[in-house]
Amino acid sequence: MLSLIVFLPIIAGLVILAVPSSQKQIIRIVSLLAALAQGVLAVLIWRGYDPALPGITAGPGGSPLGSFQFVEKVPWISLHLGGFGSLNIEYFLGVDGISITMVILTALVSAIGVLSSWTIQKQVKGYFILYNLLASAMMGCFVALDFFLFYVFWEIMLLPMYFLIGIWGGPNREYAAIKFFLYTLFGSVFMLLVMIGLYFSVTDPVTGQHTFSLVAMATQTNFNIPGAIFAPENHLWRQIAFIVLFVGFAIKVPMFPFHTWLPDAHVEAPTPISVILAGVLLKLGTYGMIRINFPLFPEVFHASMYVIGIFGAINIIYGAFCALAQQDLKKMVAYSSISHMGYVLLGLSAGNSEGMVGALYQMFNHGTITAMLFLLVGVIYDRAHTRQIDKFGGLASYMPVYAAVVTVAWFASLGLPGLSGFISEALVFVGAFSSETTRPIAMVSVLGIVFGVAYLLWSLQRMFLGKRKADAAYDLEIGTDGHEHIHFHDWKGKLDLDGRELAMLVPLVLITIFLGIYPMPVLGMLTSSINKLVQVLSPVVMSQM
Amino acid sequence: MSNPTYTVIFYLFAAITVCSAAFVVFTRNVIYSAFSLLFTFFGVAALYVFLSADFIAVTQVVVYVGGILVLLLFGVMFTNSIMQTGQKSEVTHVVPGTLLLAGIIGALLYTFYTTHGWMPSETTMQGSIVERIGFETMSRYVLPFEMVSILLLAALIGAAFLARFDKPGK
Amino acid sequence: MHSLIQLSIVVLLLPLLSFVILIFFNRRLPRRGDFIGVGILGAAFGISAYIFWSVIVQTYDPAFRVAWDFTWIDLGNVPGVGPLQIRMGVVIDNLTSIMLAMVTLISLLVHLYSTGYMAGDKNYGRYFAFLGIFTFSMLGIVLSDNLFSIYIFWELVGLSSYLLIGFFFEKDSAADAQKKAFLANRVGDIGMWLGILILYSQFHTFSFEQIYANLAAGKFALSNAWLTAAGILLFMGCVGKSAQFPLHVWLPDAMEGPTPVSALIHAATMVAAGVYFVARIFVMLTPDALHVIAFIGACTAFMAATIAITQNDIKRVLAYSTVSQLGYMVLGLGVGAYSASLFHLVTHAFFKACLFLGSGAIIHAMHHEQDMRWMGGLRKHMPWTFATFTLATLALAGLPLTSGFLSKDAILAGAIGFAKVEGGGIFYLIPVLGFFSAMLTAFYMGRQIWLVFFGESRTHLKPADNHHAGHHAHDSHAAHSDDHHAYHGVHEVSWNMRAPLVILAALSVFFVYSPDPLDGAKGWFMKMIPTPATVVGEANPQIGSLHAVTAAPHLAGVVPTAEAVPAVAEHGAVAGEHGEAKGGHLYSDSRQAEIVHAGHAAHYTAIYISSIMVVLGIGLAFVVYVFGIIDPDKTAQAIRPLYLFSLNKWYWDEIYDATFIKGSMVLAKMLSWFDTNVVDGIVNGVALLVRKFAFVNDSFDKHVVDGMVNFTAFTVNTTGAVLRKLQTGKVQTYVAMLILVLFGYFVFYFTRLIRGI
Amino acid sequence: MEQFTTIGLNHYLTISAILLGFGLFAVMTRKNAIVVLMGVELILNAANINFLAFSKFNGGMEGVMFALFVIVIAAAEAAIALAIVINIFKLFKSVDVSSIDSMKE
Repeated sequence: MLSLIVFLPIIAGLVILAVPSSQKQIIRIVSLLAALAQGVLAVLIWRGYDPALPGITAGPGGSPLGSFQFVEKVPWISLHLGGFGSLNIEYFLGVDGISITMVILTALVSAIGVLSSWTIQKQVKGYFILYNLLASAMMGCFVALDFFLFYVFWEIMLLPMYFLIGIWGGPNREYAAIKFFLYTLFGSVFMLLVMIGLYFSVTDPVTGQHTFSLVAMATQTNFNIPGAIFAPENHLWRQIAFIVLFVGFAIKVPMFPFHTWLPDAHVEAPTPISVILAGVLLKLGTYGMIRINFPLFPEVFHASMYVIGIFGAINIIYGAFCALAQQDLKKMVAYSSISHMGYVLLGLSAGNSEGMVGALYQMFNHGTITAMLFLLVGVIYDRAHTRQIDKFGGLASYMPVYAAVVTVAWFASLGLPGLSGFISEALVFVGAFSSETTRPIAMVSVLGIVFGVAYLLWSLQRMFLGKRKADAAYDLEIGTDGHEHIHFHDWKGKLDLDGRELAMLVPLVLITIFLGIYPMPVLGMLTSSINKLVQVLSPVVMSQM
Repeated sequence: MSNPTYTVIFYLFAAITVCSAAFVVFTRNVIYSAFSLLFTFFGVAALYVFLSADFIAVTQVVVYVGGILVLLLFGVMFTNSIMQTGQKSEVTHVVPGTLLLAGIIGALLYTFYTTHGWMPSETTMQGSIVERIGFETMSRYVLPFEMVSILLLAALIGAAFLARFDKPGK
Repeated sequence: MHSLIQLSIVVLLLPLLSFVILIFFNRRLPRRGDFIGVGILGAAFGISAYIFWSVIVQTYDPAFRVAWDFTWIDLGNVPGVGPLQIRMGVVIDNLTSIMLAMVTLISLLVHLYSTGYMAGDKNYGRYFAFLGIFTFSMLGIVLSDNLFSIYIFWELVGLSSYLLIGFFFEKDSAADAQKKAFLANRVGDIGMWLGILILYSQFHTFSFEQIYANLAAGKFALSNAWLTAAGILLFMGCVGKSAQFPLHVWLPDAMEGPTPVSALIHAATMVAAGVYFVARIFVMLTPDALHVIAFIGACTAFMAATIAITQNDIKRVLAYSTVSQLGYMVLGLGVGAYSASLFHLVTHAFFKACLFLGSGAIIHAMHHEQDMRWMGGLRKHMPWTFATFTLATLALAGLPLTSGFLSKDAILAGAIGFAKVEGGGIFYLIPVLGFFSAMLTAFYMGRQIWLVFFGESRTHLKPADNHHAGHHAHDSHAAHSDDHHAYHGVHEVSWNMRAPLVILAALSVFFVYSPDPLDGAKGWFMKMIPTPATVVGEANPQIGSLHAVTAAPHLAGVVPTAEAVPAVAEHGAVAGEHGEAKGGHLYSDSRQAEIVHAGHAAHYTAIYISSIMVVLGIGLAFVVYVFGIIDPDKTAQAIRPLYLFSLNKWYWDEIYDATFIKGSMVLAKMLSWFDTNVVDGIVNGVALLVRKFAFVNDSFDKHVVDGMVNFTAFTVNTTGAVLRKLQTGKVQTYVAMLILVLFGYFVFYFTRLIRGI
Repeated sequence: MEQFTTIGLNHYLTISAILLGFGLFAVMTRKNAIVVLMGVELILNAANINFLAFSKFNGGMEGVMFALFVIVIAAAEAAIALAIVINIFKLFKSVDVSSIDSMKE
């Protein structure tokens, strides 16, 4: 099941390989069908998922069964390295509450990304092959439970992303692509070292051999090799490993001083890639922290909660301020992503159930909401060929449906109750405030809510309210019926949202509203896993609550 | 093999082979060379019979005399106007060639006759070997046989292609 | 589930239904679906009236309370806490049922009124949809039984306010105003949110009941300062929503919205939600927090009143008067006059809605002229409007026989009592400011009545250029042109706009609330809404009785008759005894008991002073505007700095613009610069360093490593030049060489053979 | 004397050596490409004699089979070589191998 959902896009990519590159429509439809099939599989997995099983660590007897679900575990690479012992890498997939939400999100955003890619005209074949490779790698990252396998997917993801930005991007695309690639690669190289160190420090309780299994690593008693580099008594090295891993994931989040690749990448990337980037890729950073960083080094996590929280707060407020200053709409949305991912960090740093549930829910919601934001930016960019906020004005009169969807998306982004973003932000704050460690940070971070309102409403006003500006990117015409219309240069399509754009946006809007009113479908899957995770981190958390 | 008749016939054919080969090499006339090569091939075929390889001898006659020699003659005719009397072919490096010829032959003969390691097997081959050739061809040497046949086919096609007069596109 | 709960849920969801129908289908419905909005609100009001009747009139139980909740978010078995759920629910008690009736009634009247006022607008259907979602959110606040859902509806009210203020979004001023309103509300909301978080972090619940029970049981683990902070922070939500100083700046600008919206949202309901919320959390406010609240209320009341006297826009005057009256309510809560404050909330809602709707009628009739300087003489042309407007004005000014007199007087009495009990000089500032504001209120309302309804029409005096340049922003309808200089168009408005005025004016008369025109405490309202006992009394927080509700059963045993139950209301020995008997059943907290008692004692003092003040104010208005003894323009010149100070609203907008807004923008620009140049600069710098190193490496490569390679190539080349001579291209030469080598091998072989190796 | 009357291995080898020598001489000294080819055929025949001789006196079949293959390959070689020669003639109007040195440098 999981293998199918992971490799389905790659199969679609192979099919596309066989289609002649002139058959653009067939290529698109094959991709769409694969994405829809992936969605159906995600729904099946969701229906078959038992929210009572916690995941995170191994079930009874050290086996992943009974804790993880849809487990697939077969030996993959087995090398005998003489004096170094043997290298056992497993093909090990499985989901728990943390990953299942991300699996659903990935399937959803991938499908919407395919729809959004319909407007790509340049080298369609190559584009969709890379796109499908990317979709597979992302899905693989979320379901891999073997560290090595995770790392493989993690690295595979970089390559198509590099080309998708570097070939189909905007004017400054090479710079952005290189920056993205080097930055992320920098993070992952150190991850590789830590990964190998972990391998030699951990044994699988079932086989007694060294293992890359994240499930085995999540239980501290499995660190039972005396004198190993990450053995429990080796505090210094464990701290270094934590920091290195954290930085690797923080680059992906992106966390404050490592965030500068994001605005560049977003501004240059084509719309569907921005959607994927913001909707799924950023989540991998925080997912990695939850899945790998924290449970593997709980005592270091405890010691650094305060620092993580501070970085989260910096992200929230700094991102909001930077967004306030932007003239480019897409850049503003990119910085708002930074700000919103700060909430995730803040929630994680709280270390209690409310905060962590909020953080994970925020990951899901940020995926849907930001996807919506970038799609909306793409809609106006397609028409006007500019994203300068000042080049618009009064659009609400001329494009009412677009304006309505934008309003929903913008308000969802600023955390209006009744829309999903609110619940996650609220839970994050509830958690962060309930933990004494992060309470002062939470009090400061609340300011982010105000500045979030400021930049979003200001941009909404400048683009949609008032009247057309003199130097706007469109012309005003008086129609035969006496009403005013606007006209974009060389835009032949429908002025307001067309059917394809609605097909992308309406599901997201509905999800945002539904999960804002009744969040339990997602939260219900999370809670038992998060409570288990908090328990895993608990010797420390309990003492301070 | 001390049968005198046998010995005499052997020497006869050996002489024919060697002499005609010498004539091939030393005559200046290409046509003469070609015709004396005919005798060389026959002589060699006769020697094959002495070596109990009657099938090979027949093949030698059929392929060399019937095929290769005819080809060579065609070559001569294509490249020289046959009516010209002075179909002399020039020579070069005669002195070093002669020296080397003498050296090589001398050296080989010296080797043959000073080597004491030639230990003829107890069971020399007797009688006809056609049946055995057939057996070996279809069993142990079936792969080389097939490959050689493919090679031959390819070579013939290639040769026909190369030697074509009016190449398309030229 | 109690049947009233079911009904209240129906009431809550009906306006939402109206919103959903109208937002999607308004263009397909006849009349853009306005009848759906009005009809649904009518139904909602009908049910609310039934609830009101059965709770207030029929049973008459001060301790009435039914609640129902459900699990909204289930966080499972949380380590360290145990099973944790976030529950949502509704509660109905006396206050709720009164508020329900009030909100739905005013909303219904505004819906009805809007069918006339907004007729012909191009987004007519959307307007009713927005009214629907506003009503839904407001009812949500009223019915909530926990802080979290109040916060949710609080924000939704902010949203609907945002949508309605910016209804004419094509005007930049409207777009600015809506943003400002939402932002100011959000600032208040984050305070409220922090307050909620403080409480949640201690008790892991949002429910009022459980929080108060825990507080009363002394389970609050943090210091008392935290509790005070929680109270003040929660109050910040009220500061934002009820436009209290220093976040009042958004409310006058919110008058950019359609006038019925101003009546509904920015006078009667939404702004009152802040006061309602403070009333809900009243029992957990510490004395320190209450002091802060009282002072902020007094400041707001005074400041807004001083601004109102110089404003020329008819709606702005009313807006500042709203701010001022909200200040009264907050002041009332701060001083502990809980019942009076809520009483004022209800009376104010009716008469202020009446005033706004009246001004809407005037604006409608005057073809969207809002500047009072160019009105005048409307009395003859609009008699119904004149009558109702005047009645509501009298109520606002607080003249006897009106509802406003009853409630305002009760607040001021409480303020005097509070000052006495606290005993400090500074605390007398609160009643003083209150009385002074009362006088100012009477003055500016007198001025407004005179300018609008009396005298001769001044329409023709309006300077044309000034009109276009300066007052364009005040026109509600951009579509309407501004050149209605002629007087002839003014006429009385149609029935659907007149009926609400009459109903609201009728609700501004004293006998609706109290049989005694001088004492509201004798009326049903203040009896039904007694001041609840605090749960955080400083004397003995551990034994404080929980709540008015829990206290009520004790009372029922003590005092058998229903009329006597709200003993507080009896300004006499009974209340005094209860108050002085510390640790008694009703107010275990001595301070609270004393204040209630002193407030009753000060009742007549308050009546005298406030009556004098009102008469003074109206007299002054007469002196200035009717008799012309003092020329307002000359006076304004004489005290020009003060006049400008008032006219420019104490320069709050300018101050905020210069500090917070500019500051934020500058900070944003700085951080953005920092981001692109410093943070990204470091990244690019690292990349540059790596490249520089690569260049150094490259030159090493070029000269040393590559040099060796080139040397090799040179050698090979030279050798090759020599050896090339051997390449003749002649096949036979090669064969000769080949054979030579072969021969050489033989020679070598033979040598070895000969030497016997 | 017995050396001459009893035909042994060395007799065949001697003939083979002489043929090889003549073949090499022809390849080396003659300018006509056809004669060069004839020399090559002589060399191949010399090799074949060797194969068969050793096969005869060793009793195995390997030499016989190899001789057979050599003949086949010689046929192929002759065909190709003649085709090349004819092409050369068409190109240079000559079959003089010493004058065809355009591959020099």
